[in-house]
Amino acid sequence: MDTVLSWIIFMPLLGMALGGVLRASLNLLRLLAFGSSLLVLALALALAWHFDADAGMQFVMIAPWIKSYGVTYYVGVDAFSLILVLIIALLMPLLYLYMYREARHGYWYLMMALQTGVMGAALSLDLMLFYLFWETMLLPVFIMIGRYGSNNHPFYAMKLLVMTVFGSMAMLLSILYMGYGFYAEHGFWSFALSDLAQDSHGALVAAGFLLAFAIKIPLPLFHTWMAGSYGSAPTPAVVIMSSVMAKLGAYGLWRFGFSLFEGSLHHFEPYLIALALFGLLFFALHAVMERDLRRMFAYSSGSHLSLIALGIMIQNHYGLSGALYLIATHALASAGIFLMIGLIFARVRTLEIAQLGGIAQSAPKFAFFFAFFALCIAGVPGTGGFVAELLIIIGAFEYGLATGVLAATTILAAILFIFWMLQRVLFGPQSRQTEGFVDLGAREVAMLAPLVLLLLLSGIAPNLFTPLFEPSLALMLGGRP
Amino acid sequence: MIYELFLILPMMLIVLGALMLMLLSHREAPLNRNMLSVLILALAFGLTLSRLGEAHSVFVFEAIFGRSFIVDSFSTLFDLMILGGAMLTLLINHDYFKSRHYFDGDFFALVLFAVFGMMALSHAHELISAFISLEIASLSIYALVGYNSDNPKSREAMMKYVVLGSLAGALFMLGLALIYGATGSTELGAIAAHIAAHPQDAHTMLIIGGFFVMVTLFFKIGAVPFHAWVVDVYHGAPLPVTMLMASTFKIALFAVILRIYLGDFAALGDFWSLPLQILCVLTLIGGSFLALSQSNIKRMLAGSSVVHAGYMLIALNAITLGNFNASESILFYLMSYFISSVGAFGILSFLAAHEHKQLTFEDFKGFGYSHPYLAAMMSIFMLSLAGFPSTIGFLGKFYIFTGAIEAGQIALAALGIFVAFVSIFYYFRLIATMYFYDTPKTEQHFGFDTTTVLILLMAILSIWGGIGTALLPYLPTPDALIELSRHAITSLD
Amino acid sequence: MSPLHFLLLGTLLFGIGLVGVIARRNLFVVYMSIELMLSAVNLLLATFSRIRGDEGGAVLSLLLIAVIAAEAAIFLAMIIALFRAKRSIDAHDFTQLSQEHNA
Amino acid sequence: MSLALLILLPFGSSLLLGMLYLFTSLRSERLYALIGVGAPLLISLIALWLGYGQLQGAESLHVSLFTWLSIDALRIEFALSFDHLSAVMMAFVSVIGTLIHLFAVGYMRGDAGFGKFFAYFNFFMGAMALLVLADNPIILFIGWELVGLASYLLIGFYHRESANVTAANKAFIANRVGDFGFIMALVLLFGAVGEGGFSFSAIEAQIYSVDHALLSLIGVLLFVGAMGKSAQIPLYVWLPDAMAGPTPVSALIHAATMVTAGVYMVARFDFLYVLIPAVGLFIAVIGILSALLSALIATMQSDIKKILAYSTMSQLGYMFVAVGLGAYGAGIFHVFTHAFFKALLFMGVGAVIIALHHEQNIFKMGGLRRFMPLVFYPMLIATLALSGVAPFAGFFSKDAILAAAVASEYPLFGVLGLVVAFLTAYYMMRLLLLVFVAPAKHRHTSLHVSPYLSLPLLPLALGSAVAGFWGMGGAYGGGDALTHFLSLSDYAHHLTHKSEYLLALLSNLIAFAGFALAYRRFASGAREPQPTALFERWILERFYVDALYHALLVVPLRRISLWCERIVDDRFVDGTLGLFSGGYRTLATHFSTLQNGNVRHYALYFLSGVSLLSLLLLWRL
Repeated sequence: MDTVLSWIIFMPLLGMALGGVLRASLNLLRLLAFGSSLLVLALALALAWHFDADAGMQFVMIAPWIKSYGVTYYVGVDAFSLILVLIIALLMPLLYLYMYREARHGYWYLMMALQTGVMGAALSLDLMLFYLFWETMLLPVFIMIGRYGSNNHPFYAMKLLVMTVFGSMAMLLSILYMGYGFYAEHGFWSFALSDLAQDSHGALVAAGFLLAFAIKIPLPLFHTWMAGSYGSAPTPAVVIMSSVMAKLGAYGLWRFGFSLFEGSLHHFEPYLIALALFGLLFFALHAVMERDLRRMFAYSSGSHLSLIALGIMIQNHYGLSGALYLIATHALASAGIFLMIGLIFARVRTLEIAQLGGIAQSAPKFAFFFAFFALCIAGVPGTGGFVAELLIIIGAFEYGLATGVLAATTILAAILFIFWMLQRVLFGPQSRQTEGFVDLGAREVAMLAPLVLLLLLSGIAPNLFTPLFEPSLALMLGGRP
Repeated sequence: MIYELFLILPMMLIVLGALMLMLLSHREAPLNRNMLSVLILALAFGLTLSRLGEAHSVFVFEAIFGRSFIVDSFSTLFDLMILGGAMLTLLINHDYFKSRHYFDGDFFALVLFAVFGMMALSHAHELISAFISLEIASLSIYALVGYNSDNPKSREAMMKYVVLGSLAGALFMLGLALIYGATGSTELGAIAAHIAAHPQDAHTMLIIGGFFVMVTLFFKIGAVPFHAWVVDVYHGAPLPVTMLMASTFKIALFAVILRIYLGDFAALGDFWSLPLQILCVLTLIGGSFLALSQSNIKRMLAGSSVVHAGYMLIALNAITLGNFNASESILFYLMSYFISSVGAFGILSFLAAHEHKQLTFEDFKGFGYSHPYLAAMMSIFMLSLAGFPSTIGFLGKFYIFTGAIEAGQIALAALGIFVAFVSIFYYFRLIATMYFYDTPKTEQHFGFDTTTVLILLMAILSIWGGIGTALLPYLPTPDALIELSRHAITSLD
Repeated sequence: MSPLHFLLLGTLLFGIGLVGVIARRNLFVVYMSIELMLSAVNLLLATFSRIRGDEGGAVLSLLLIAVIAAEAAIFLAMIIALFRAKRSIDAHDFTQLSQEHNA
Repeated sequence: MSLALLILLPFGSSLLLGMLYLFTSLRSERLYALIGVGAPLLISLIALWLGYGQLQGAESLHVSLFTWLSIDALRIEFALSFDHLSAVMMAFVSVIGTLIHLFAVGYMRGDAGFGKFFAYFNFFMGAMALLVLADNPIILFIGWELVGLASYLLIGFYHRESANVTAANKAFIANRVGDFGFIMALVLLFGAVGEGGFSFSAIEAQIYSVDHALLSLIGVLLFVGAMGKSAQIPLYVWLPDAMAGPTPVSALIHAATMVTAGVYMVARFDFLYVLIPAVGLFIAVIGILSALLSALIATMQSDIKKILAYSTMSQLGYMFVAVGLGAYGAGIFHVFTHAFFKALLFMGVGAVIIALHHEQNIFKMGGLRRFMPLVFYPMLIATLALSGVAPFAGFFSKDAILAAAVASEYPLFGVLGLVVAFLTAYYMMRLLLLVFVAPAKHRHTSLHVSPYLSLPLLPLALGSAVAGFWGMGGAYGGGDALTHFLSLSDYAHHLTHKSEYLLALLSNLIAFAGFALAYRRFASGAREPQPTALFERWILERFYVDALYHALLVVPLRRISLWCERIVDDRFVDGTLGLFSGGYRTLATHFSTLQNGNVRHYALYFLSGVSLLSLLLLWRL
């Protein structure tokens, strides 16, 4: 049982290696990809089933890796990482469904590698191991953008790489410094989170981590890689970036911010909250006049991620649970919307909003799903997005009146652009490009339906999901003054 | 007597082999001289390997040579690295040798002489013998650099190397003279004893002399501002020679640098650290400047080798500040750099052998599609050189930076990390070039031959060294390498 | 003539050699300057040997002369090779490997 | 369980219809109509049955379906309650809803989106039921937003026309702006009293512990939500545009039910507003201003539906005057009566529009009385009711409001209310005359009105005529039955019977004055008004409010958006980054030019390095 996490992490890599060794044909490769991702999904569901919400870290596995520096292979799952694991495990088969007809082998290999990377980052509890996954998950995305992207993609691939690596290099320095600090204090090396959390670390060390996460999330002013890379990346990469990798940034803020920097985080708290509040509106405003659909939703993601960051940084029960809930629901909703944007691109070969329009006329199913995801992002009640936003707003008001009022603008943020976008994409007269727009096929419906169902369920009966993390939140917050 | 003879047998084998190759050089014998030299190296390697792990420290033929040559576990490890490096260099260039007409017997004899010089360098326990070994290695390499005398670039590279090398050699001799003047001996142990005996002295002459000696060695490893030759010479030299210089020769140089620093000048660490820090900063930044602005892969790798020298200088600096653990990190770094750079150069040589390309970034457009396997391996080497996690290069940097932080050199570690960040630009530029552009060429068949198998081996080693964990029993982990290094270092005390 | 004078002379010679390496374009002169530096060092060694009353230094200088000879051989061979190819041994004529020609 | 059915039935049928429409090729209008009308019919039966129970004095019903959310102190039950207030609302919403559904069967006949329409329509019914039945403010808010969503979908139903979608967007955005206030109010309220439970009864029990200033803030913010939903100044601009939707939509959502949700919500929070009469006054001011403004605009409009839209807004203003002054019963009474005649008017207008092939300009109509008497007479009744002519339904409810206004400390409300009554009578009669009485502009040969379109008018006409008797005040022999039934925390003053008679007389006179003026000007037809006076032009251009909003909000928003991209991103962030990376590269290039290939230069670098470093060493010694 204690190896289950390792299976979850490395199953896709195994599939990838198998494919490489066998020089797999496209069909076999597809089989391997689906097989590995479905196995991971099954394992993840089993994990959730056996998960004990009242306990902390579970399914822990520790193995030595670099003994001389106390670096270990150390994985474990708690409520927060479980949510990410479930998201990743759920999204991957859907993404494979999306790229079912993809004939380029490299694509499949990269996706499998990517799954291992993000899964590892979500589960590792040793800082060096985390850093390893954190960096390696970037590579497949880098190559996917550069290779399979569009719109000046080599440039944006490089920009993404350079900016995010800059952040993670800062984090590396912090990790090394903490590791040495631990060694100096205790006389032996360790990079395990639980060990390092015993010591208190200074603000500068925290800054390294925060920089990495701020870039990955991204918070405003650290965001300029985002729109370009989203705009030029192929759809599965965009989905992973917005639904998983950006969330991993928020996850990092939580996982490391609260355990390692409990003492020094308050130095940054007002700035981070201000930045998040600024980002909330800034990104939404940004999206208003965006001409490219994918870039528009990149900014929309940015706005929501700022909200997530806000929920985390206000550090109260509502904020944190709202952030967690938003992580899950926004991951699903943005996955849905980006998949559908991918479908648009596949059909009409353009994402210029001005060239779209009238899709609803010939493709009602498409219009329904698209509008559903858009409304979910806008936080309409009945979808999970509303629950999350409500919780974060409550948390923000508990934190302070001004913060609350600004956080509540999230109600307004999305409507600034979403409805105008819907009008220009789905409604109105058909353009030359969208004439005879083909409606969703069965495979595409099968790919989107699980997302819709989950989002609806999470909006109608959120109490089905919250008990998963609620106890550990209470535990965590109960432990602090 | 016999035991001592046995100890120096590998070196003797190499010399004898070199002589034999020289004698055979003008025969029109249907002889694979490359394989012959590899065989000789392998023999020596095997002999040396048998001693690995046993702790020993013997001055060979003390009666004749004095204390000028030592055989200890430190030198054994370095011998192994040098021999292995040379062997791999020769093997991996198998195709290249076949594709060029000018590689005759003399070439391999010179290689063996160079190897002999390097081995002697790692055994040198005395500045004169170190100098002579250095010159043996250097002179052979001078000749090797200009070996293709029909190529104007090759000639020019040789000219630059010879002129600057001799200048550096003159400085070494000056330093040696000053040290002799100050202490009356050039034997490392005696110098150390002298320092220990006169703790109150300023040791001005000794320090200046030592500084000159070090300058020469830093010149050879290409530290800024003594780096100017590196890019040109690496570019002009035939590929196998570039590989030899970039990897094996550097290993030998660090052998003697470490021996001098750890044994001899340890007591004077205070004086070393400031100039060393300046060198470090200059080398890291200057190297990254050089590497950034190149459009030829060979020159880019040359520029980046300057940066890698800079990383090792960080560790060296940590040593002068008393963190002797950092020496292991230099050893590990040398191995990691060796593995990845030999792999990268190997791919270049493979291409040069088969396609006669210029080897600029332009030439690599679409390489990922014409040569998917080679491109994947090239990416691994680039990642490793850039210090991306999950490769051996990352662990190398990890040790270096941790060592620096341990020695209180956080600023240097930060600079190192920053330069590693800058290196993303030029290493990933190659990856991007390989994968982001289309090529009209169809996919080339990937066949297993000496060269490709070795490149593959290097690639696997890069990955294994980065992530090999104790999870896979029976396989040594990167820890094993570090243990080995630690063991070797202990023999210096 | 105290040993100190010899030390001064040696240093001076070394300095002249250094300047020669930088200032002269003719590779042959450069070579001679380097030889001058090496000889200066030998002089220094011999002097130090004398000062310390220890023959070791003199022996060292002998050893070094052998090294210098080997270096001379390769240097001269190189100059000949260069001259053969280009009919010139001016250092400025050999700048093909440079940033400008970087390709 | 029957309460749950009230919600589940319409949502379920909406889901079913939607699935059928999206995923099958089934396009039988009969099937869609059966399901689509069946669900509201069933819920109106249930609602009437339950409401009858309430009338008979049954305990109010509470049912908690499941725990919606439970985080820390936030425990939200998905709970429904059926008390007197929701009984009244639910009864007329479901009954009128059913009639309009029936009407829509005729109206939407032959439309390709027939199934979709009923899916949306049923969805709206479910959302409205949720709003009305919600037992706590959060669930109420969910219903509140979902009716907005339904409204958005239905306004933009003919989405081929971009203008319709723009109208839909406008509606949703204006509503969302209101909701911004609403949700802040809820969150503040939760912060104040949430620890002890968040159902309406729990809030009511704790409301006295809340600080007065905070309570006022909450009250204002809640009303901001109502402004959006019920189209009051300044968030009213969406309502006239919302007429872009199919006419049944305008009848159901934008006249009878959804727009009155704001009034309902204020009445629901009566226990809160009772404590803050100052905020009530603010509400009343907004209400009367909205009423006046929209009545003025309505007098100059030529689009038949827009006239009704402004009229709706005007009547909503009345209702807010009532609830603002503490006459909650009167407010809900007017909601109740207004639903009948306004729904009727819209449906009549819908029949006219269908008959005239989607002609909406009243100046191009005329003489329709002969062709469609079944439409004209019900509409006449509704007009009389709306104008407050005794003894039609509107008279009693409007009179109750006016009485409360006159009796209040600010009788000016009463005066302005009478002015609005005059304008109402004027523009309604103007509409009726121009459409039905004035000479026809074209020769109509056959104008067929489907029974689906005309028959539902009749019960509504009956309602418009008699619904007022339920709430008839004491002066007329009634017993304020409705107000007593609702038993809200009214605090409005009452007039003496004598003054009430006087007021009734006055208001009837004023209404007839309005009729007379309209008759003089329009009975024999008129051309479309060409505004001459400045004030007239202002009215015709709706006081330029839309243009103002565009210039003050939309344009700067787009500017800022572009500014974010060009200045913040490109210049500031990327510019700074570019400065560093570009600087590094420039340095690198300069450094590399040192690499000029000349060996003597190389030697120079070498030796200068050596000498500088040795000088450093010497200096350190």
